[in-house]
Amino acid sequence: MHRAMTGLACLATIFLATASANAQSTVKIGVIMSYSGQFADTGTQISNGMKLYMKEHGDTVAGKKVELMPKDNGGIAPDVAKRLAQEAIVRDKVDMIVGFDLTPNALAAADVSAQAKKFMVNMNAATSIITTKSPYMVRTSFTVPQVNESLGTWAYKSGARKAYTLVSDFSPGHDGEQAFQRAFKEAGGEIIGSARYPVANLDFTAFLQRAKDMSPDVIYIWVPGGPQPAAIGKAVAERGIDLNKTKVVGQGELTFDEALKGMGDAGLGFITAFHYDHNHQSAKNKKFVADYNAEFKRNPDMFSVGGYDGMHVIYEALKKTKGDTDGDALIAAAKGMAWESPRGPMSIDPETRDVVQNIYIRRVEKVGGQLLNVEFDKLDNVKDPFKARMPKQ
Amino acid sequence: MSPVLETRGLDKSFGSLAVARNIGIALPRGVRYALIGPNGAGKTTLINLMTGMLHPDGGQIMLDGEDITALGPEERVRRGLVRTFQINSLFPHLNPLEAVTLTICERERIARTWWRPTSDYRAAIDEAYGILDSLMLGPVCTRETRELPYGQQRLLEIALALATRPKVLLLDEPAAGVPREESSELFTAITSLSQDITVLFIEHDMELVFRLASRIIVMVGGGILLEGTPEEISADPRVREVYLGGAHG
Amino acid sequence: MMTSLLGVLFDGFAYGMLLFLLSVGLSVTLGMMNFVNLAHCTFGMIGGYATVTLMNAWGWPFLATLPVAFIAAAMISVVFERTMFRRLYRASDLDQCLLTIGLVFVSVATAAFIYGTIQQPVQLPGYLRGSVHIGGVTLGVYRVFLIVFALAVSGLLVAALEFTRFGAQVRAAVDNQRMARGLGINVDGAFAITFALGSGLAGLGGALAIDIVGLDPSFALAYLVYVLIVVACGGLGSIGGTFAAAVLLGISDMAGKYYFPAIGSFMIYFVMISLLMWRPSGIFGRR
Amino acid sequence: MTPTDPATAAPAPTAPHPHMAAQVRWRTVEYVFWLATLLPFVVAPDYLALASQIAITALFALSLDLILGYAGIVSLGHAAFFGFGAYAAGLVSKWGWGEPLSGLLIAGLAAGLLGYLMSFVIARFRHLALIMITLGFGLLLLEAANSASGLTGGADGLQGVKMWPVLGLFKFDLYGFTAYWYALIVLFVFFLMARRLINSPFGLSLRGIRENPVRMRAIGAESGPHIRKIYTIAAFMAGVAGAVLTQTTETVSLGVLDFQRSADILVILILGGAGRLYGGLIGAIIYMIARDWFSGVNPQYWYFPIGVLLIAVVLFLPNGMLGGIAQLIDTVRGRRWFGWLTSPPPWLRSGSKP
Repeated sequence: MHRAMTGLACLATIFLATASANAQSTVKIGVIMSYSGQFADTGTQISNGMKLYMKEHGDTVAGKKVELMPKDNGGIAPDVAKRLAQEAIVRDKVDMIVGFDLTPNALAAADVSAQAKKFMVNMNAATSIITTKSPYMVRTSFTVPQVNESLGTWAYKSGARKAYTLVSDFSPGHDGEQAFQRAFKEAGGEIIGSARYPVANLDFTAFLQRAKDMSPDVIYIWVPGGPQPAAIGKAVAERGIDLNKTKVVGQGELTFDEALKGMGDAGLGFITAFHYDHNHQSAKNKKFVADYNAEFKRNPDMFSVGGYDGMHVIYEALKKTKGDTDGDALIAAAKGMAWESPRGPMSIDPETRDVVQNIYIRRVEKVGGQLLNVEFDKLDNVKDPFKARMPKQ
Repeated sequence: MSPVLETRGLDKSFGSLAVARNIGIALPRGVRYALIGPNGAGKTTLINLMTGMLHPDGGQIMLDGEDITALGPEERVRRGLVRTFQINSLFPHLNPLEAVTLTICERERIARTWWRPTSDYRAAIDEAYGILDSLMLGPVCTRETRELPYGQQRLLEIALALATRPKVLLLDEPAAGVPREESSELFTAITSLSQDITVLFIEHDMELVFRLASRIIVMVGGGILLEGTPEEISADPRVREVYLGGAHG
Repeated sequence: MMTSLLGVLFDGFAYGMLLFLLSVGLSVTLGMMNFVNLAHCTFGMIGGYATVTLMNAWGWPFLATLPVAFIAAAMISVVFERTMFRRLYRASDLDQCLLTIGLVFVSVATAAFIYGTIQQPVQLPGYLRGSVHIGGVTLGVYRVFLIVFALAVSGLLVAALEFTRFGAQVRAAVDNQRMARGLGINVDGAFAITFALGSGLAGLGGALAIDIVGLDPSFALAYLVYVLIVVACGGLGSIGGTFAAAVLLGISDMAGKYYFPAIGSFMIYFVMISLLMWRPSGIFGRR
Repeated sequence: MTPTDPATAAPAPTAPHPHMAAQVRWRTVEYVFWLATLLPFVVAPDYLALASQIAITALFALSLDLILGYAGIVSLGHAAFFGFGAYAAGLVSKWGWGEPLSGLLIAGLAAGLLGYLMSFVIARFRHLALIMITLGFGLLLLEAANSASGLTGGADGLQGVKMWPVLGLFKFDLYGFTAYWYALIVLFVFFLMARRLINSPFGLSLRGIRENPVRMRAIGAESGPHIRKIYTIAAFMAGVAGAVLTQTTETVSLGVLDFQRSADILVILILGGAGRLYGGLIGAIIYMIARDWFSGVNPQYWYFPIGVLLIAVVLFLPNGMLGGIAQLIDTVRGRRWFGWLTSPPPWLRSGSKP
């Protein structure tokens, strides 16, 4: 994998030198996300997803060779993201910018996309407003309200009346908290308490003890991934929270694979809402998971599928435009595009250019000795509810 | 004539160890005093107390009749009570000219200026060079301090002190570590200082002490044993006893 | 109210123990040789990866991996010490910072290359999971284990320093290096051993930390700040001080999160700043 | 700062005035350096965005050099002022005043004020306590900015920063043309100021504090006011650097206050050589270009070569790039022509050892 990256990068450099000669026959894609630092694994998985798609579908589309130019954003750094986007367009003459693991970075690059009229694919960053910042942007991941409002609605429907929320103290966490609380209250539930934990927090015992002391029907937890979900799972077990009486629910990151491995049986019964899991039952996904494992020796996750579907949008749009990389042409081609993804049916909302997809409700169960997220309910074709509420321009 | 520097009943102890006991001395203007005593007698501690580097547990320090006990070291220096260090305490990467100019700028309170280059202050540089030249440091004044031979560094210690325009100069073993033939030169420089300056120096070489000091203070075990002219001191049996029976020869 | 207080104290204490194991080596080596080793947490990371590798690749039981985590970290640290660090004992501390931060960068990249950027899972044996209830207080079994283990290790450490000849040499070297050299103590040798010991303890801390805080290549950088905070608050070269500071910071961090969740993240910095303003050389610092 | 060879200087009657004046004089190397900063416009017009961020980093490093290299105050929280300036500039623009130059001034003043307040604490501490207190304040400010998401936008970053054209004429363009010359001019202006400052009596006193704070007291100098003053000035400069970043990228996020940024700038300064005025500039150029290059070649593992670079510099070029290279040149030529570059080698043994 490493060698492939290096090789790719070297190739990229060589191509750069001969760029003018080949300009007509290649589509250059600037991939901007964190390959190093705290969020390195996000970048790795997105990039794996993209590479798998290219392996399956060839690196040529509409008669043009597709060439990725990866650029390391190194964490939360919109200034760097903006510079990388500028450089990609000005120096490397890329035809589109894609990737974007983090909201601030995506927002900063969106300015460049709008200014330079370049097609942009947001493959991960999930804050709702991002797609409004550039008319040339589509998103292939999900939005925080899309998942969490679905979860809030579902939680009330399943019988919970009193909820406690615990979220990471930064904007995506606040957004998740707001979305869940809004939907839960609109349905008729009551929020009996809430707390925000520090972003770098790694020991959750104190917070969960506090939540337990208030005896809610449901504890909503928002974590951004990393080592925190496992820590939460362990703390829930340690505090002796009875999952039959108190549901522990959250966005999909709470029960990621690594998290489940780390928390072990403590995670049994956690309920999460999400748009993708490698355990999603469909032929398309089975093949995707198998290929992914063959290629990268691990399971795909939501980052991978964001990258995979992102490449799909790029390939299909290029096919429609017959290789024309003009921003206006590409975005027109992408609007309204619908297809069968490993995550299930999905489409690009022609109005908002945002993702429309099913949101699955899953419970952690033991299947064949392995902890898996098992889907047991779903909400079909969910649009980003935040944008639905926004006044039409 | 009233003393320029006077201490009254200075006490200081670290835990149960009394390092200064009821010290009362009075130095008249222009006199060259030697402070002697065996190792551990509290000589350096006394200098630290007088210059404010240590706070006394009790007693008073008067400079020109004013009580300076509560003042910090910087303020005492500004009022003319200045010391040098037994172990060189210089500015290794400044050259002597810069170091002395720095001292003069601080004294003249122009060290706050950050818009004019130092080279504009010709008077300060001239004065600095004058002081260095008087201590035979003129030819080396643009070499970094750390590159100077040890003897010249000792002289620079004194040059820095002089640049503050002291009334009282407390020299803590100014010739420590300097070969004997050079230390004589060094002390000649000290004795030829302006007669307005009162000098108190710590020194172990008794020959130098008796040759150069006009009065001598003997300290033992944190207290003053006696004070007098060289003749009185050399005649006193207690001093002989301290030095013959003590650690130091 | 009382039980929640007890629970918070207990959890904070356990967290403090973790901080103590990670930090104590740095405190002693910094106090002894004035060597600013920002790569200290790298050794914690090495210990962590040693445990993960043994458990996941070779199926070793968790407890059996702990000595290996200690030894792996200690041995690698000796290699670093002999080949690089010792050249810089007399260099400025800025150069020491630069060298060791360079090492951190290299180690982060190496870990990412070998193990990937993924969060390393570790599955504890059953007897260390779950919780026990004592007088209405819920105590995590792993935390009880952590506390007992760390207390035993610190007991051993203190005993070794107080009652052995080697310990006396180390104490002398921390107190006054020049004097110790004058007395014919092989300060460099004593330092090398202390350094290995301290790094080994960090390795142990890293291995024990996986279950509570996880392990990925950014560990070497992420925990640096906390370790520095503990070392500064404890006072250089003071084992007792490091212990006290680790416990104080662990408990205040936990209590802050429980009682004032809104300002929970400020707590640890706030405590550190107030403590250092009150005692700039740390709780038991001498200088 | 000895421009003349001592061997040749000694026999001639030493002239104190020319010696002092020579320190202020511009050297050929300096003219060359500043002319070279114009090269990107001609040679690498595609790299202007990177060049502008290098200039900003250089200004930030220069501000740290004033307190670390000249006054001996080691700070692990210098990003606090950079970030404060960055947010101040962003907020001024967001609230409807997008004029860059006045925005720069406002941001600088805001950061300077914060620096002035903090300097009262800073001046009382040294060594490890000082380092950790600066680090603590930096992280507190980061947490505060995160909590005050109503004001700062939290982790999403501040939205709605729109700059007007510089002097009403030059828009910040996609190519980074305006951004680079704007950042370069700001850097140059503050460099001139810093250069002036270190050659003044005040600069001399700062070096005295760095070399020997105990002796400063014994010559009747109070270090406190000096430290407060330089800390305020450095905070002002760091704030301006942050503001330039905000203005040229029209974004601000919590990253500007990160511990990582404080640590990076320290690494950059040491890499270039602290206490040398050009150290921070050279460090910024080398580090940023190396980083851009390494991460371009391999976005995942570029930490490795960067780490190797740092280790190599310490082992083979002690005193940073500038110091090490100057020493090498001198060794090769057997003369000390570049003595003025090397002048403060490892002073920290006696100075700010924790």
